Amino acid sequence: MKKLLEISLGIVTSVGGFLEVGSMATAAQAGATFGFRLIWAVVLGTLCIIFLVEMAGRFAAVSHHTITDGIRERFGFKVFLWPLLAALLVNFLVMSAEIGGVSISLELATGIGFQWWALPVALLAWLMLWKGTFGFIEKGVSILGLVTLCFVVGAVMLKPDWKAVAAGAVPTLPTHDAANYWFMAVSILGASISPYLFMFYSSGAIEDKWDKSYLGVNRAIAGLGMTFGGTISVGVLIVSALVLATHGIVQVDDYHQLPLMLIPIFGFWGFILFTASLAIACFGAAIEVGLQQAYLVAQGFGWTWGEDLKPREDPGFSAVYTVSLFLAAIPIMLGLDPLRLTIFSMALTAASLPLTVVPFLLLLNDKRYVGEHGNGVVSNAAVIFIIALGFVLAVVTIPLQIFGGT
Amino acid sequence: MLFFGVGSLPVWRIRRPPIDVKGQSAGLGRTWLLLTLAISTACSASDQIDQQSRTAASAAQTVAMALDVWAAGEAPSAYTLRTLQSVGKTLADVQSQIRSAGSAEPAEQAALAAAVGQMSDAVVRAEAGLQAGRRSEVQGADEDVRAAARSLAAAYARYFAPKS
Amino acid sequence: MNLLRDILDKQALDRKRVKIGKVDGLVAELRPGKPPRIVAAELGSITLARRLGTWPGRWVARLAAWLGGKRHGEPHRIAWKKVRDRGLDIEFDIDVRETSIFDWQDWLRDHVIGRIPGA
Amino acid sequence: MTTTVNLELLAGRRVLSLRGKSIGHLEEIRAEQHGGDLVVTEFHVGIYAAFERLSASVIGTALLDLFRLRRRDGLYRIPWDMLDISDPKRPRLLCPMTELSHMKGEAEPRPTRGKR
Repeated sequence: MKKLLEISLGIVTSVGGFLEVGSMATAAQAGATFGFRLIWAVVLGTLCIIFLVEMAGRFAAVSHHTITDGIRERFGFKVFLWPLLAALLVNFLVMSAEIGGVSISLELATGIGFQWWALPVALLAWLMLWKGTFGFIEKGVSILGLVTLCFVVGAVMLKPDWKAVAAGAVPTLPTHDAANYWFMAVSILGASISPYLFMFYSSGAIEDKWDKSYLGVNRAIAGLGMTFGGTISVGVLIVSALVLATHGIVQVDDYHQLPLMLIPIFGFWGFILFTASLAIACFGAAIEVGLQQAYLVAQGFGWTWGEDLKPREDPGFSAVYTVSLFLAAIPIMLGLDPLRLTIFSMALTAASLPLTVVPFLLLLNDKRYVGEHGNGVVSNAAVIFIIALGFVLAVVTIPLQIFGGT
Repeated sequence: MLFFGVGSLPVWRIRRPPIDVKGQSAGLGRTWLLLTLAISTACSASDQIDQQSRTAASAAQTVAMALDVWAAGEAPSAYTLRTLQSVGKTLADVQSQIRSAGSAEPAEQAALAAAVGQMSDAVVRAEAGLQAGRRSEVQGADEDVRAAARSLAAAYARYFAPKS
Repeated sequence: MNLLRDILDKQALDRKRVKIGKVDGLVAELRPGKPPRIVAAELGSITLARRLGTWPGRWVARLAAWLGGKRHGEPHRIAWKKVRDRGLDIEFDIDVRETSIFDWQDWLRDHVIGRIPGA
Repeated sequence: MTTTVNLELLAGRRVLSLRGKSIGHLEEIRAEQHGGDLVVTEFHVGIYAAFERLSASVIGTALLDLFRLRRRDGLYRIPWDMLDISDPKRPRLLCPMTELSHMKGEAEPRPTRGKR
């Protein structure tokens, strides 16, 4: 019974981690411009993240080490430096985008420009980390995050042609705007397969004191939770395709267009629901990425870490999230367009994937860490596939970034 | 999108798939090169005009939809005003991009720019009406935006019509 | 035992299982006619920087000495005979509070983190 | 007065022969307990040694097969007294290259021939 509660909480939690400004923005853009045709990218990204999250959780539950620990310990400092720097940079951009997402929602709600909200948002996020415990953050944010289900409800209420939705789950070549099509596919994949998500998940397993008895829980959470998150993303995409595109809005390059998605369905409540979804999803993600920055550094250098400790018990760890949160607020304060930043950082995330995924292949097959709970053929094949995908994404991101982005 | 060129650089897109699908088996490096080459050669003035026109059309629809939901009391005025301001900026940008593009059909190009200009003007009127709380003015501007969108569509069709 | 695989870069713990860093370096004593003997483990940024090259090592050592005084201009060494347990983590029979390893964290706590309300 | 060296600096270094020819990269250092001391017994050089360090022998050899790199020299186990590590940034072989053939080793978990 306790495990059942654990699983349902975990599923809700992973939604909090999965759905953030990146997946919302990329799904909305893709739906408006390409209808249902990019659903496959969400599906593919979700499948990949299910495997990675399951492995990250299993690694942590069995070895009591996080993925970051594993990379440093197994590959040595010199090799570790690359994923560390890449992850720090990507996380910084993603965190900035998330702070931007909350700031936009506050602008939508109040009419006061988003730049003015960046610092208060960072401050509030920092306060949560400073005073909160891991469980509080994990559960609080994720239960509030259930509001994002309004996209799924909205999608169902619009009565889409489900056959067309299913057809969209099969990859197809674009009929127009090829570069833009692929760029969006890359961004969606980047938004779904976020390194911060699986790295954070493995730290969370340690924070929640998982052991081998949690392997089943882990599998359930990874599978169901990520599917749940992916479903909401598909919901956003369907709503965008059926509302924005049918109103002639085939290009989403201004975040002011986003609330229009839900208004025809829910009226004024649609505006409120959108604003709340954006605020909560992004705020949760900002906190998690902030925490992940601290996990990365502390685990990479072997410091004492833990969100449940008081800041004075792990000063190095607390200093890292404090500094990173406020640094991440700067681009938004300077007025950098949060939507552009989001799309940019999602594409960069995709490009950085090989650095963080390649280690999975070795770590999850290392008996000293995972004992008899190592990867089977299917998991190893999945990792190899994701690595290959990651390399392709890394190679195509830059040209697409220049020519296909908005 | 170029990160540091936010808003200031022209955004180019191509209409036709630039990737030779068979080329993908030619090895990653070559595909990359092909992709880059194909994309960069596909950037022409008419592609730019095409892209800008579609941005303008989307922007006009955004304004129309935003004003509709505002009129129905389904969106707050502050949000609607911000949307108008932001779209207004986009339209001004689009207009100057279309004007500065070198094109083989100056008359059609001018017609496109003029349509976008009409849109901009209508958006400014809608802003003013919204700020003053004059519903009839907003409604009039809304109709003007729609009319401008129609003339943009017509100009677009003429620009890209097959020439004899 | 494989030193690079099983010892180097592993998590280091003190006797209370406090995480004190990773095993950033291993010091061996060269003896004429006898095999090299492991004498100490090294921890800290200076050792790490040296792994990146001579220049990074020199600069980090200088920086550390400038910030923390002369005794921080050298890497932290823990004598090899203090090793108590070698599993996935390396446990040393020391108390981190009696070493200078956490000096910078203590400074951070006393001068910055501890001064922010709620810490 | 004792001389000490930092062994971590040896990791990944190119090992040179007496004549200055590279024989591969140093990937692992073996040590054994002798009385109360932990002493270095041998150095592993070569591509299999890298897999051994990453404990990826199974995957590694499969990849090597895939790219047909198997025929390259896999692993040398060099006794401690045959390698000069007094400058850990420039480890040097102390015996002639011809003796290397006696030092060929096998990657740990699955026995595979280094050269055939």
